[in-house]
Amino acid sequence: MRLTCPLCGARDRREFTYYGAEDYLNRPAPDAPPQAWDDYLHNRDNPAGVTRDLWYHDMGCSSWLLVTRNTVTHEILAVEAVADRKGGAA
Amino acid sequence: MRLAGKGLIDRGQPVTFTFDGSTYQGFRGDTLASALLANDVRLVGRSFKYHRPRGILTAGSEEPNAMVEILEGNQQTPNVRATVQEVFDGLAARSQNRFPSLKFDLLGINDRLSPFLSAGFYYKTFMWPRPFWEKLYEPLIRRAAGLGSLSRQHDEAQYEKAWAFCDVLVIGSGPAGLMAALTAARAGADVILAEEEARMGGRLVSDNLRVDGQPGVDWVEGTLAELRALPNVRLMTRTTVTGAYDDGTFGALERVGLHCGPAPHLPRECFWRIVAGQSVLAAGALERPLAFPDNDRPGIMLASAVRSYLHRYGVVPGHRIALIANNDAARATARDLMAAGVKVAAILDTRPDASVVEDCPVYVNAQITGTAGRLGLTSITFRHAGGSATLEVDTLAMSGGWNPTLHLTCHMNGRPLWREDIAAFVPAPDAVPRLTPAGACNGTFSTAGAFREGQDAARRALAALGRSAPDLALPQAEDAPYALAAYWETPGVEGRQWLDFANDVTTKDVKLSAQENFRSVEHMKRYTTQGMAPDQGKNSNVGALAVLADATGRGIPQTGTTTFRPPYVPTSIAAMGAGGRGAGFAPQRFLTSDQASRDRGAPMIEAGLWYRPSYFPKPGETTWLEACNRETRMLRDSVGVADVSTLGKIDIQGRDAARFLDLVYTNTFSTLPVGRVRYGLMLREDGHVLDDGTSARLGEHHFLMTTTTAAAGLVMRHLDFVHQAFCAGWDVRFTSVTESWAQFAVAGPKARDLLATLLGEMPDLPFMGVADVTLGKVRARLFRISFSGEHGYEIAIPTRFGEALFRDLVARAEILGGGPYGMEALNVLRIEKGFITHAEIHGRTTAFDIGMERMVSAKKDCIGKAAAARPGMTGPERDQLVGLKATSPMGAGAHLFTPGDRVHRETDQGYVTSVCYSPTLDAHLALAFLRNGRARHGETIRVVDHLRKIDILAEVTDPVFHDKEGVKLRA
Amino acid sequence: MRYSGLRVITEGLFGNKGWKPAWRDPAPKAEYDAIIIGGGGHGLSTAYYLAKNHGMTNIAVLEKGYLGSGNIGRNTTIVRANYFLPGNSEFYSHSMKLWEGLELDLNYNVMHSQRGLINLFHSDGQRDAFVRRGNSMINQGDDAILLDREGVREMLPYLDFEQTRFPIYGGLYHPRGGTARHDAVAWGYARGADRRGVDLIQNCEVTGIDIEGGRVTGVQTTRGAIKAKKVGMVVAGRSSQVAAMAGMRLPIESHILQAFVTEGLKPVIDHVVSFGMGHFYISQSDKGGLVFGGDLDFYASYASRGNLPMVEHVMEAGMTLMPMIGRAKVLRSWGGIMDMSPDGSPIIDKTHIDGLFVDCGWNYGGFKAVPASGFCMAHLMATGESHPVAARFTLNRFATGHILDEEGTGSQHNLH
Amino acid sequence: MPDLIAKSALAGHAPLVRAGTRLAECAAAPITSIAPYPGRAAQVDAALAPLGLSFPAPNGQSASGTARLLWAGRDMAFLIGAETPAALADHASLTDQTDGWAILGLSGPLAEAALMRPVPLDLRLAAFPVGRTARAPLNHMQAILTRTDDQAFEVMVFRSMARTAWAELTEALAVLEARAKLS
Repeated sequence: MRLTCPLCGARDRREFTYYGAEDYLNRPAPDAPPQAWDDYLHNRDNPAGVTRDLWYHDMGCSSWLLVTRNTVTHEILAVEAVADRKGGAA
Repeated sequence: MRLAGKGLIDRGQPVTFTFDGSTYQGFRGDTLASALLANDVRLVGRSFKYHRPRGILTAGSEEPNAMVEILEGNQQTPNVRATVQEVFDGLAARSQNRFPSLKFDLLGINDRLSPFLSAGFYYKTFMWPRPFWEKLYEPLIRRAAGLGSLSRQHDEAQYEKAWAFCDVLVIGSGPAGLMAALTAARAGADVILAEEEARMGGRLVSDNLRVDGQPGVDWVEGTLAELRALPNVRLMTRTTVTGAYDDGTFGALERVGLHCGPAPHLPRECFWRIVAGQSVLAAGALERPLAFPDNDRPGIMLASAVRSYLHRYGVVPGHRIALIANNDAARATARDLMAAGVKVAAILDTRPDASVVEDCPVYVNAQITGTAGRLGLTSITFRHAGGSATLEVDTLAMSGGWNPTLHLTCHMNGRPLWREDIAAFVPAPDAVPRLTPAGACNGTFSTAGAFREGQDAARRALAALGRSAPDLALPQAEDAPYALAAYWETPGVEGRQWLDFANDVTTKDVKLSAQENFRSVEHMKRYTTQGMAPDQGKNSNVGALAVLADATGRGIPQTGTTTFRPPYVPTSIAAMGAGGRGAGFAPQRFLTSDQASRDRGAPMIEAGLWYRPSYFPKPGETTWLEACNRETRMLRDSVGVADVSTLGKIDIQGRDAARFLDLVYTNTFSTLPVGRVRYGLMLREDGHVLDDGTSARLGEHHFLMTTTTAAAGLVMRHLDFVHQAFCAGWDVRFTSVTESWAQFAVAGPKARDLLATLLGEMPDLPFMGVADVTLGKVRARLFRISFSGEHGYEIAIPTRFGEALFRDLVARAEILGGGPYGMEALNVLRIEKGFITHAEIHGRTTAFDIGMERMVSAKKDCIGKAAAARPGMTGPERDQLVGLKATSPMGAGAHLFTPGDRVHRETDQGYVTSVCYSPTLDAHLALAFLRNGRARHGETIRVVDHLRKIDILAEVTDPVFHDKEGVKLRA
Repeated sequence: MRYSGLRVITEGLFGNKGWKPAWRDPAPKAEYDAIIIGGGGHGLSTAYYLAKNHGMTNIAVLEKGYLGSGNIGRNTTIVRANYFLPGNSEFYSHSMKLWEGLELDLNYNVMHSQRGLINLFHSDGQRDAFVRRGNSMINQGDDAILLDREGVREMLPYLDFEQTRFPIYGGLYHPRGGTARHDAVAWGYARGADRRGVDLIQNCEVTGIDIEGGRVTGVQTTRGAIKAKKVGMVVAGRSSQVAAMAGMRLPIESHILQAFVTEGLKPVIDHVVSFGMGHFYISQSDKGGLVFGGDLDFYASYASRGNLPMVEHVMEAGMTLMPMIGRAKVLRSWGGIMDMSPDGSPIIDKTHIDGLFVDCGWNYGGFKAVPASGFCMAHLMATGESHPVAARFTLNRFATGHILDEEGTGSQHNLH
Repeated sequence: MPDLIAKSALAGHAPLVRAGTRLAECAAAPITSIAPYPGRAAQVDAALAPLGLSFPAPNGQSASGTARLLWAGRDMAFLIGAETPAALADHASLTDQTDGWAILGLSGPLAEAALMRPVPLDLRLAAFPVGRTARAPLNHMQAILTRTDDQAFEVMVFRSMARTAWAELTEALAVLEARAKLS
């Protein structure tokens, strides 16, 4: 599998560390109800198909990446840097 | 038998080799199989289950029978295909899976017992009495099974792995592959042409084919000459593409040094990772055997293999040969043999309407009903349109048609499609993205068709790459239609008809599996083991499927097919694991003090990837404990020096740096004054402790964070995530400076004296203070922090001066009665002081467990705060950090019980994490997690370590044993 | 028909013509007392124990492919009871006891081989963690022995004790650990369930779960609607999709675990060996193939196939630990789809829908759990109460923080 | 006050030559990491202008005289061979990395092939031309690779792992030399 890092270019999967689903980006407010934190930390759509998940280019530029890809075919549909993502960070 | 003047071997280079102790001669270019056949050796192995005599079936890597063991000692290599292994001077090959000899194998008895050893018999017996399985049945089965043997010695040979990138990867160098490569190469694309065999050309060099009116071999040589001259082409022979992986990545195995004897640094094999923009699969096709009674005798071979041996090696495998086939194409075998002057006894054609016009007898509607010859074929018996007959032959060439070599197209879950006209599976379109099959592997069997498809595939690849294809005329070659009538087994006869030669699976086994309702093709495969042998069903899958389809009354497409998985050919662990041997498995990280520690005889132990000194032995000390006790006392009494450079160091700068630390630490850093250091606790978002360490404020907007050695990388990744995901717009940047600074702990009552002599002027540094200092012209940093509980410092210096400073510090310490100390003493010192490490922060620990819940600031949010508030994360039912004190040793990993309770999981009260003998307190100490432990200080607890046979009582205490008030620390 | 050595001989004498189908191929009925979705190891054992322990025989197992087509058919066949956290400890201990009587119980030789399992450790810290584990095992009533370096050398002389990157300090030896023939376990339970009247329905994919007023009423399938008041979802590898049919979102992420088998070799590895530093484990099958594996591929996937980085990592680990296997040739690699839970421990629980039960989250430890998982799931489905040895495998433990995290890696699904 | 002697990461490793390709440790030069704060690109470039440098694009570098500014990852570049302009401090975090890295030079006809053993990058000249730089693994180590000439590369690895990097490149060269003798 190869991911195209927006900074480094196309790289082998071994350069990246996977974290998990995009859910981890949507951190609830500190006082959000327990259900929100349970969903944030644990519960997942886990689709057989297109998903968005988080990868870290730790053997490269240290970017966290938001990857859109298909879990059945392994096709990579899009890669963007988490820090530069649409909607932006806090 | 070798024919004069035939073949592509180098007759100028004779080669001497042995098989089962007998010496033979071959020529450079021979495979072991061709050389053995040239020497009239037919019996080469025994089958897996019934130990039946077996010969050479094929001329390629799909060989199921002719597997031998070569070389000796730590070079011993089992299961080598005689059809792939090239001969070289001194090659010693042995047959395997036989005892005492190949000709007389005691386990040949299994063949007689075969009625009782049918498919799946072992699931139905050997159940009683229960202990007999491990003691009797299983050892017997294990000894009988298996093929070759590993030497049990370390494989010390050289292997390598490498990367290659190209625009177009062409897999296979027959007519389709060569045409594809030539087309792509002329268009200027970077081309890799990978060929499994030592010689390029595929069937063009194995058959008597003509291209543009010339011998096929000549066209191959001409094309290769052009390709070799092009700078954008890389020709890789002896290279099997083993797997198709995502995004144009392929695995490939190159047999680098296997065709010659071992040489220094010469790899046996290289495992390639090839990344291709586009690829063309031109892997050809594999001829199918036919099933008929006793179709597995030495001397019964694939028709195409007979032609390969004839044309490539100038070898004919026998003196009187017959051919059985269900197609026209195989007849070339008989014609080529006759042209070479070899006697062809007959052609048996299974088709009723086949032509009878040949220069030898032809029998149509022929079906073989039996064969004879214990160790090699002597005759065949068959029925045909006009009756039945027996023929004395020593060789039978057979052809059941061809299966496209589509394996790679299944590696990404592609499901092949059945084509009734050729009675074979072909690749599904686009089964592997950006890969185009061409030629025989695509079900197109004529040479002209292969040229055409090869060129088309290259054009398709070039178009996808945005390149225009060259105008290249197709060579002229035979374009005969592939006339075949499916034929799978001889109907209505007794006797066993082999499908899977390597695993001894017969048509009866397949029918039995259907009878027992193992009707799914996967059930049949698993129940009979058909297709699970070293050839992975390359020779038998389609035949078995046809028999199963027949037995279940379904068609072949409805019956389905099993999945081909990588690797295409069995691939050595050593090749794919090249570089992993010994220290190569992971990088080694060395401290600047490494040599200085070794000079003092310190044993170096692994700490993650680092090597750290365990202790520094003195003359007269015989155990590590003596040294450790001395070093501990030394530090408590005078001064010790330790290299602590392995701790992670992260430089954090920016106007939002303090704010950022407040987010990642449970406690507050924005209030920390410049020039001061604070202990910080970091949680994972799930509320458990991630790491701890100190952070120093070097300036208003400048911090230096310290992590544990174990979590340095983890913390950096965590900080990067928190920053990029939640606050990318903040003015904060962090950079690892772990490697930039060597850092040494100097601790003990005389630490200040030592540093005063070093620095000249000792800065007035409060406990948890930091200051810049200079050593001559070298800038350094001095921290007043302590992991030992003593008055202590850590001094950091640019790494290039690390070794010099360490040696200097140690020399100064020794003048003061101190010296260096290692990991063992460091561990004792921190346990005495109740400091935790990753023995305690093991990933299941909460701030509450270690008594630090008050360090989770109520005034601010931090990572992990919300999850740490879950009900299960705090409370008296949790195990809490305590100290244990005893008069005899305790073991880390021991469990705790209330005295009087029975020892059982249900009464378990906790466990010990760290232990030491404390020379300071002359007691055995431990840190432990105890159920509701903070409320139990002063209690007596039972410490049970079954494994180390320790069962003692200990006193539960506060985890800080030494200088609880911190008087020494602050002195 | 009963299997025995005598039967094998008599059938052999008469051309093996008398062997009966191992199970029937019934058409689905309109209604059952209970339906189990998933004809893998866990689903089949659930059906078996529902019939055997609870007398529920009017039940069906619905399998979208062929019986045993999930992870029971593609794993490294290891059976062990070496967990240390309460919750896991008693469950796997129970499973081990069931394994030890399985052949006679099922009248099917699943080739359960208690050849012993050795977990190697490579530092003092790892030793201490394994001692804690070993003591837990013994406290639970199972077996564990601490081996020092020489003890390991005696049992596994072929390891590299000199040059390997992470020296071998010793090992935790679990004598009752071992292997079993994976397909046979599926077939044995299938045959056992069928003999007790359970309908095993293959090629029957569940496409919907019918729920009325908070109660389950049946399922929709590719072979029609089937009614049932009790439905168990036992579909590791597809848990999220099936649960989604009931409107549930599970704490599961699906990951690939690759495994490898070599060509047949004469006996050379007599135990199950696991390499603590390299995430590598190996045993040798009765047929002679070395069966081994390592870590997950680490990214969510349903592709049933892996990628090269993990292949190479596993091979490199093998080469540093036991370089004698260098010349063994890998015959086949495959990938199974693992239900990864956030703490690495499974779920056997009721759901918020009456009559709907879930058995999932086996991570990559599902094979050895097959007997106890079915046993406890059957108990739950039959009685409505959790079996005591599976009482901590609840769905809500993540929300409450009662985590069963043996690895200590936290709420990151792929790290367990 | 001690007179501390500096020691390079690969002190004691003499340059070696295999089949015409040379591996050697490069002389150390000051290295400063520059990590601009968000939105400060213009100010950073202005501060770099006196050196004749500008902040490099990913995988690139900016060079002037003996000074180089090498892209080194997300929001970071390494200034090599020059003092850091004081004006940068307001706009970027600056850390001294001089001691953190070992620099190996690999030059000669086998250089590219040797690197394409441990490095999973397309290093063909067309894909990785002279002046190109990349953060990429060297087997299991983080590294920064720069092509300095058609047949020459500079390889930076963390100082503590320099000996491992040396050993792996040495082995790659030895294997290539043995292969060259084969045919």
